[in-house]
Amino acid sequence: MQYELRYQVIEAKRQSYQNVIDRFGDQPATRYQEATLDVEPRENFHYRPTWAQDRELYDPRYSALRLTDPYTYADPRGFFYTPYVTNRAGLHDEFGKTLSYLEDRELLVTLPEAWRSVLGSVVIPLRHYESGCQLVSVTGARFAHGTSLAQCCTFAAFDRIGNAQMLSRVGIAVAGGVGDVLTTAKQEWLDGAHLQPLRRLVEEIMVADDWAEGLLAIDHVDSLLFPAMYSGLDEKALLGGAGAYSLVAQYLTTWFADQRRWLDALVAAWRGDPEHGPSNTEHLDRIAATWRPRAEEAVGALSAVVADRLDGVAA
Amino acid sequence: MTSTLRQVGIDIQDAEENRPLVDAIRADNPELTIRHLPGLLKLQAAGRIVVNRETVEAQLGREWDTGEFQLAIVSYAGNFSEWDDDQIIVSWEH
Amino acid sequence: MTQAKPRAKKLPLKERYALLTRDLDWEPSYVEREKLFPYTSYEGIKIHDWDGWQDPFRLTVDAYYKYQAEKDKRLYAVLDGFAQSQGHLGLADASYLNAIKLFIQGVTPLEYAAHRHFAYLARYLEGPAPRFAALCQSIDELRHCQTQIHTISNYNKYYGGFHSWSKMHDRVWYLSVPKSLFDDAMSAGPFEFLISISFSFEYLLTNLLFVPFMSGASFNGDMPTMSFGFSAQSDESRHMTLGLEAIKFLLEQDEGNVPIIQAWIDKWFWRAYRMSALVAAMMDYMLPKPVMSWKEAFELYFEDQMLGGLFPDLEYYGIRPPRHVEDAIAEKDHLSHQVYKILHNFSFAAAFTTQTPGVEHSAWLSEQYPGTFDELYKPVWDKHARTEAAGGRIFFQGLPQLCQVCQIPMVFTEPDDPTSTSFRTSSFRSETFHTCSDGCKWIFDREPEKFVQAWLPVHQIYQGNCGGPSVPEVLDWYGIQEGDNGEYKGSPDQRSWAEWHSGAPKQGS
Amino acid sequence: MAVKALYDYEFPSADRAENFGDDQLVYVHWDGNPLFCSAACFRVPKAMPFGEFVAGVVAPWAGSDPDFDAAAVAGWRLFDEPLQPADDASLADLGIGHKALLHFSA
Repeated sequence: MQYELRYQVIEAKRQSYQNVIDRFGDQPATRYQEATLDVEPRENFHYRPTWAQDRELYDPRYSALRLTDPYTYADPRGFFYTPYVTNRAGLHDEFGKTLSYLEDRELLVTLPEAWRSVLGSVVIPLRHYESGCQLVSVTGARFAHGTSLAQCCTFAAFDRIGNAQMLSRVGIAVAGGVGDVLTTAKQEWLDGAHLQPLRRLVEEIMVADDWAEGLLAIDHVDSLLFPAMYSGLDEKALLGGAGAYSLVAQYLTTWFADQRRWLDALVAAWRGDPEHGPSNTEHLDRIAATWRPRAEEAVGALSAVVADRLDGVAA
Repeated sequence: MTSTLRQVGIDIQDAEENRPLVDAIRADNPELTIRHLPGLLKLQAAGRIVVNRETVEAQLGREWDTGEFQLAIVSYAGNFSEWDDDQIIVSWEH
Repeated sequence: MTQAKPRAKKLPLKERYALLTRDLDWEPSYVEREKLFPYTSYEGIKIHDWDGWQDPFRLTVDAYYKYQAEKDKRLYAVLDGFAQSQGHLGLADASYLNAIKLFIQGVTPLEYAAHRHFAYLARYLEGPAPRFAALCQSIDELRHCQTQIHTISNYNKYYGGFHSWSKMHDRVWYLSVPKSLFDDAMSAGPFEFLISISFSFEYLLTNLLFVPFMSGASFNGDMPTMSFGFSAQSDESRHMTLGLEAIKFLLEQDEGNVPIIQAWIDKWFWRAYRMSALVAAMMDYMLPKPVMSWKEAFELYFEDQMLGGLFPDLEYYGIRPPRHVEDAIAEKDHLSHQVYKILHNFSFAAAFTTQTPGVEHSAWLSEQYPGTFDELYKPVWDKHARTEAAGGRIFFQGLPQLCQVCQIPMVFTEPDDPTSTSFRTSSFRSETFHTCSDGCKWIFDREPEKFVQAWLPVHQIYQGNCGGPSVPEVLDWYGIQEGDNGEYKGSPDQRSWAEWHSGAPKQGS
Repeated sequence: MAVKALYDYEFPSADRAENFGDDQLVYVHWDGNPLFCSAACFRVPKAMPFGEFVAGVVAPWAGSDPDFDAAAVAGWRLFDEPLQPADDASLADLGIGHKALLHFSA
């Protein structure tokens, strides 16, 4: 039987698209590879952009950070569209269930006063920060050179609006189903002294000319902000009667761990590039020197407020 | 030509799971014409087509979110003049 | 699905949506607004209130993920099942795949271009609501590009012509038609891009281009293409809505926008219509089992729905139907025949094959085009058939003259005389530029500084930029492999198909 | 009207005459023959005599129509103007410049 079945299977003439075969030989390719490699146009652009002088429609010169071959970089998560939305559908579904649970039992409405205050004036306003991060990431979705990089930026941009919506939904839940907390949180974002270093910083990053510099500047903020505001408050929340906050904050922590995976790999690829590695390293160091102190200042201002409000609440 | 006479249309993928939806649209839009193309049902009516959540739920026998309409629709002609929790309306506006 | 237990307080969809999207925005005070949004003034469009933008779909991120994951689950189940059951053997005929070759070479890269440039809108439009709509479209377009790659991946394993679609889009002559259209749109400012792609392409023409084509896929046994097509179209409904909302919003914002928008509609209708000529050829000549003629699709999807439905609606804003639309209507009896003639003349230099329509196919074309086919086009096909019966095959032994704007070989005839080729010329900086029609000439004369840059494949070959002076060198540079090109009859695809369907005994042999 | 751009939007033509050196592009259209989808485009020396152009460039192309008869070629036009070419006159002498369009019938 088996022999006959094999006989009827038609032999493939090639296992994958030619560009994939050229790279890896004629063997079965992954869907990630076929969906990613060499998809971005490379040459023979017809007209010059009216909005950028001395640039082509796709051009490595939109950033100082370069890869000799952008397809030596691969998203370690293997995300193309389908696994990305499938993964995030799961994350947001879980978040939605958690939030419903907390809402049904009014566990966010009844948070201790100090925690309500932390959420209203520090955490919920970060939805605007996320929204700013979305603008920064989506710049990479347009201007990154190579599909392997650009699609990571696209997913990150969509993630940030997702984060902003998660925070907004927490804000609505804290207010018992209405928008009041979001209104006051926005006022804090605009006027609260503790949030101004962060807002100034994100506004300045939003106008960065180099998409990769913007992305990395945001990452300097993220890598301080996420530990400080989400995972870092976990123990205090659990001990301080704010388990509900811990339950929702875990989704942002999960997201941030995921974000690290592709971004750390990309930074490593930039540093290790055979041709551009040394110049990339120089730029990366300059970016860190420029933005890291600003990030520390901005996140420090928030941490100080959190510590102040929660002082004495948790052990 | 007056706005109420111009045809609007909704194209829906011809699949088993979309039948209750099509039945609901037919029930709420008596003037509806349906044309079969391979893989596709072309719904047309003069002026407007309305999709009511309650009618769809009655046909489906389960709760139905108007957002789920996006899983069925292939295309349309007209304007989504309403899309809320209870109703979707396709019409021309002027 | 809605909550089983209604809550005491639940924000209405509209309000909740506003809080979750446009309320995220804030007025910057540490940087200048012009620095944050540097591209929204140079086109002359005036926006007084970005909050005037309406969001009909009100799709939040969690709902987006949920629905899209569900759609893709269904789609990839079809793809996997089709591959496992060797479903390609159930196609109407292997020649059908020529349409799909043209699709992956010509259309899939456009999905990708749209993906990248909607990201530009998602960054640079000033209103948070249109930015979010553009972001959704950007990621949707990535989906379309990738689902097409995956759908067609299975065919690529068994048939020629699919293998180098990305490189070909950058290089091959007929693919400069779609590529130059998107390059034109992307190199314009954000508002022109919005009108060109979201309105003129997505709203005006996408139905005409895709819906009959997907029905054709269904009719010819190509379930995967039908599935990705219809699945993508469900996203397209959102994109059409973006296009329609964009145009209404821009028209409502300022009287001064109306003439600018009108000129863009005039330009982009013609530009997109010209590109759609490739689809016309596909529908009438490349489907072994045709489902609907170009003419019928044009009447149903364009004349009835757009000219009859949409444009009376836009008249309210002072918008009239696109300039040169009468020429498009006059061409509906000719377009597919003329364009397929190009493909048939030049398939020796293409990554697909062509064939002269057979008796049954000709009869169908006569029926669909009673006024024109027998008189004007059938005699030429008969001449090809006679040559082929004698063992020959007529190709065009040279390179064609191309239109400077649409880049299609200059095949089109005068709107009032289908026996006379339409030649238009313009002079700019003492150089002559040729266009195929009043529509393309009007577009050239409006922006000559742009169109003189066109990377015209024929001229590039003659400048020595395409691998070498001889046909084999150019084909090699294109990435065309032995047997991808030329005549279908006797091609590797046709021979494999015949062998696979020869009914050789399988058991006990 | 000019292209609207954020800077002075001026680029050289991709196919300007200087890119072709002593050669130029010439288009040839066989009037009333629907077998060929369009006019053909050739790169030829400006100094090429017209007779050589017809015999060595146009005829091999037109010959892919089995009914082509080189002796029957007539009715030359340069754009819309009638042209009476002498076989030994060069393309340049005849005023056939870069990207000129020639018609003939046969």
